Amino acid sequence: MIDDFIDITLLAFLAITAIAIIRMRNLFAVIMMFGIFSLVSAGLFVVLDAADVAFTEAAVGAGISTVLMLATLALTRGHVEKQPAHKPWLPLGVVIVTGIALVYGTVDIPAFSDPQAPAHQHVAPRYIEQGQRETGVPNLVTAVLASYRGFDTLGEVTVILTAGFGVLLLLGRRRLRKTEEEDEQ
Amino acid sequence: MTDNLILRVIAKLLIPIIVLFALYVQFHGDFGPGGGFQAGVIFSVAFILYAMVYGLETAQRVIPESVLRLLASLGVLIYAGTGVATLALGGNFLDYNFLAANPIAGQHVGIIVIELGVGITVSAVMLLIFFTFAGRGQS
Amino acid sequence: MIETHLSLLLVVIPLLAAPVTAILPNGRLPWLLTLLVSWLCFALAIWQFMMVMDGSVISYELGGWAPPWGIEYRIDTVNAFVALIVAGMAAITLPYAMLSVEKEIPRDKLSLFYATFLLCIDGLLGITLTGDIFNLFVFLEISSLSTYTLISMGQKRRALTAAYQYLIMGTIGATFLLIGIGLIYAETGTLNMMDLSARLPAVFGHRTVHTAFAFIVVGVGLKLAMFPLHLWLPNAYTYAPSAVTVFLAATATKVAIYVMLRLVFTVFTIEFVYVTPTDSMFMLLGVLGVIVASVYAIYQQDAKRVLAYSSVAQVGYILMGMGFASAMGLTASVIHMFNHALMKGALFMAVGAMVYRIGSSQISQLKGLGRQMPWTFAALVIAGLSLIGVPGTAGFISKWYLVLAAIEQQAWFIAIVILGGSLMAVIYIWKLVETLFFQTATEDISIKEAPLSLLVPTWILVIANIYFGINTELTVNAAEAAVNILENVRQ
Amino acid sequence: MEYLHGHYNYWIVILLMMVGFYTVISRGNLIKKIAGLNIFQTSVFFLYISIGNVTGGTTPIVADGFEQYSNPLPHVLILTAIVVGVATTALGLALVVRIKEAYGTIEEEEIHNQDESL
Repeated sequence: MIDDFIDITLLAFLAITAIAIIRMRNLFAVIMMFGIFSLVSAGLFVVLDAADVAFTEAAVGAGISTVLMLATLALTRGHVEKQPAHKPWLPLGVVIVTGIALVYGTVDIPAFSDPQAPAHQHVAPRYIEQGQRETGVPNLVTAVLASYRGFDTLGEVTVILTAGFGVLLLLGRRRLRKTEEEDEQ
Repeated sequence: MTDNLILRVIAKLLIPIIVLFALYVQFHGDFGPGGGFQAGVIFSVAFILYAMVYGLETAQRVIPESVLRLLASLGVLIYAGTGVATLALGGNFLDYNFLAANPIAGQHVGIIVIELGVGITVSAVMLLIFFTFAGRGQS
Repeated sequence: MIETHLSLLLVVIPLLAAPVTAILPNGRLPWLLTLLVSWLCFALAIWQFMMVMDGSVISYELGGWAPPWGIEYRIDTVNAFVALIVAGMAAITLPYAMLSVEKEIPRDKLSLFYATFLLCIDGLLGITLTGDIFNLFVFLEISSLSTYTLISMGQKRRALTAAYQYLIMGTIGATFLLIGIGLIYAETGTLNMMDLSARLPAVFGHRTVHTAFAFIVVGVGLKLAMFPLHLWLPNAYTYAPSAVTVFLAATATKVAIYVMLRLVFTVFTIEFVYVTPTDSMFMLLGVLGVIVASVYAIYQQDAKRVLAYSSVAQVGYILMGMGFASAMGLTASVIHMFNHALMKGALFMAVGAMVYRIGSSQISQLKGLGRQMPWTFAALVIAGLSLIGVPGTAGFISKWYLVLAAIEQQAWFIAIVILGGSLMAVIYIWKLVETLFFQTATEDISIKEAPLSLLVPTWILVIANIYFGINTELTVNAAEAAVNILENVRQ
Repeated sequence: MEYLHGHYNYWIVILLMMVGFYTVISRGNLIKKIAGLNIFQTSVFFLYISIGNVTGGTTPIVADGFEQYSNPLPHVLILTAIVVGVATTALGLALVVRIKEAYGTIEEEEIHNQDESL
């Protein structure tokens, strides 16, 4: 029961933060609210028993993403968002339709935290029952991440590398070129 | 670079602790929450703090961009190389069981090595991205 | 040993080569390595295709874990054929890329550029070969992120906004796909595609599955530029560097179409298509896509943009083939995937060669250029005829099967739309030809024919357009084998 | 009541998703779009973690004294998705910086106007 209570409270916080982000025009405040959103998210992940995810969300969402957004804000010097010229009815329509589709889709989804749900019956039991014996790792998330689905993680690291290359290509400094030209001469 | 003495002293105190924590998260990920990715982020945060307090130039003298590029590539090569090693030892790609005489020991070696690869790439790329963004503002 | 790990090597070799390329010195070396890797991949893809041509299936357990616990690579005729298209187009684009890229990309960015290019190839191959739906998402993101970067490398500043727009739309698409994957996981507890196709029929009645399907279709639809989700494509193709446009136009949407085919027909199976209005929806969007995009193509002022809108129209044809939900229709779709790669590759290469010489693809600047670059011009004309669907070219074969599928179901209206689309293609191709050949240049400057390293790849594709228009054995057999697998995947 | 208890979590998460999604497609400021995209994605992560939650379960780290664990698979998938998300964010923000340098603004409408006037 206490879990549910914390769960609802945190979700309410998140909803308030998210709506505040839409309404605010000061970008610095938006980014700060975004950092808070990530931090509260991390808290909610802990409540939902996902410690590893919470850890990562806190480090990435509240940490790296927020820092990068602040850096971008500093570089673009655009501190206040402009008022949109017209009411965005089309986006509102799209969002309402998408939301209704999702609610429709969750009407007969297996109940929240039901141990009998199909998600917990088919593939996952092996990880939980055999994971430690087969990989020697007690943290089952690490076991699945690094071993059972290790190839996904290789892909994930490659995604990070791709982003690194992309940022370097876009923002890499010209100075590098000069030194290279000097080397050649 | 900031002249604030308090900031500089505290940063000096904090950075080793952050690095230590990163190493703990890196190698304790088997038993508690954490792993290469989180460790990589924390490790890069230590250097970002260093760059913020002591200036970008100083930080880049400690780790030049070319070294970071090398490390970023190295991490992925370590990860994929582990897979190639298991191929060479007669297993499927990333089948760590073949890395040592008994499967559990093999899994252990495999997981530690690939987590190390993840940690290296993630910390190097995060630092690269931060340095690139910060460097853009200075020129 | 190579044979057992063949499919895996196809993905791992570019993956290993990319970080190595990134640390090579700038110059021709990164290009050379990328070229060698792409040729190696092409050879492996041919080998792989021959292994599964007889209908057999390669299953490879990554990490040695049996599916559904581990990730599985599962190769049958369908994805071996798509992998062949991707690797083949990469192998043909790279010789073309050398000079074209040197002209358009600053020298100090070459090694990172080619590393990103390799990651893009790798992502596309990874999507194609995997049998695990979440692994598909991961490789989709590798290809997407590298694609955004490659597009943003275009010379005009609009390349940046095009890349940003694509990044936002592409990420929304990927997130929709993620929602869909999450919902079917909640219903079945598995992520392996074969396992899903075995377990999903039991829950076909659930609303969650219907919603999941809708989200997957919209998510993948964004990636394949399904009308009206195509808004990112014209800008992206117009402002990307020429070599990037060639590669993306020939492969990226094809891979997304493959994903759609695979998820709709293998994971959800054709029975699901029959009980839902999926086929009518594909048909409607296909018809609208062909008509609207062709009209847009006629009114464009930029040659690359004309071809980009034409790509949206061609995706429409492929969707129409899927909309028939018949063996003939699907065969037409698969054939057109291959043929469209050939013709769009050749067309974008020809336009890229002109950009190489005059630095612009604005139609107003191309006046009379056809006389000065006769070989490039001839390539454009032949590939254009193929796009229209003139007999003797590959494009005719696609249209022929599509019309056959329409006649089979007595869908006369659809047949008319197909012919009407071809007529509109005549108009926009003629517009290019007329400007290039019959208008005289405003300024009297002599422009040389494109260099050989641009012409040879272009002409290889042009000849392939003619060859596959006359000898249809490979394409039709492969497509029919692929359709067999897509239709009766559950034994 | 039973039913509500089994689904309220999903519905609030859907609300969050839609708030994020709306921010992405309705706002013209390029930085705010990226923030919205992050909220959208983070909310999708909640969907997964909610699917993985089990009553009476605990964090999936094997230890003495615990019998019931939450499903580790969604956690793994979301770890990967978070990483993909931050990679996209970094690339998107780098594009924003370049767009600002090229156009002098990060408002979609003003960029559009500049392109039209060419």
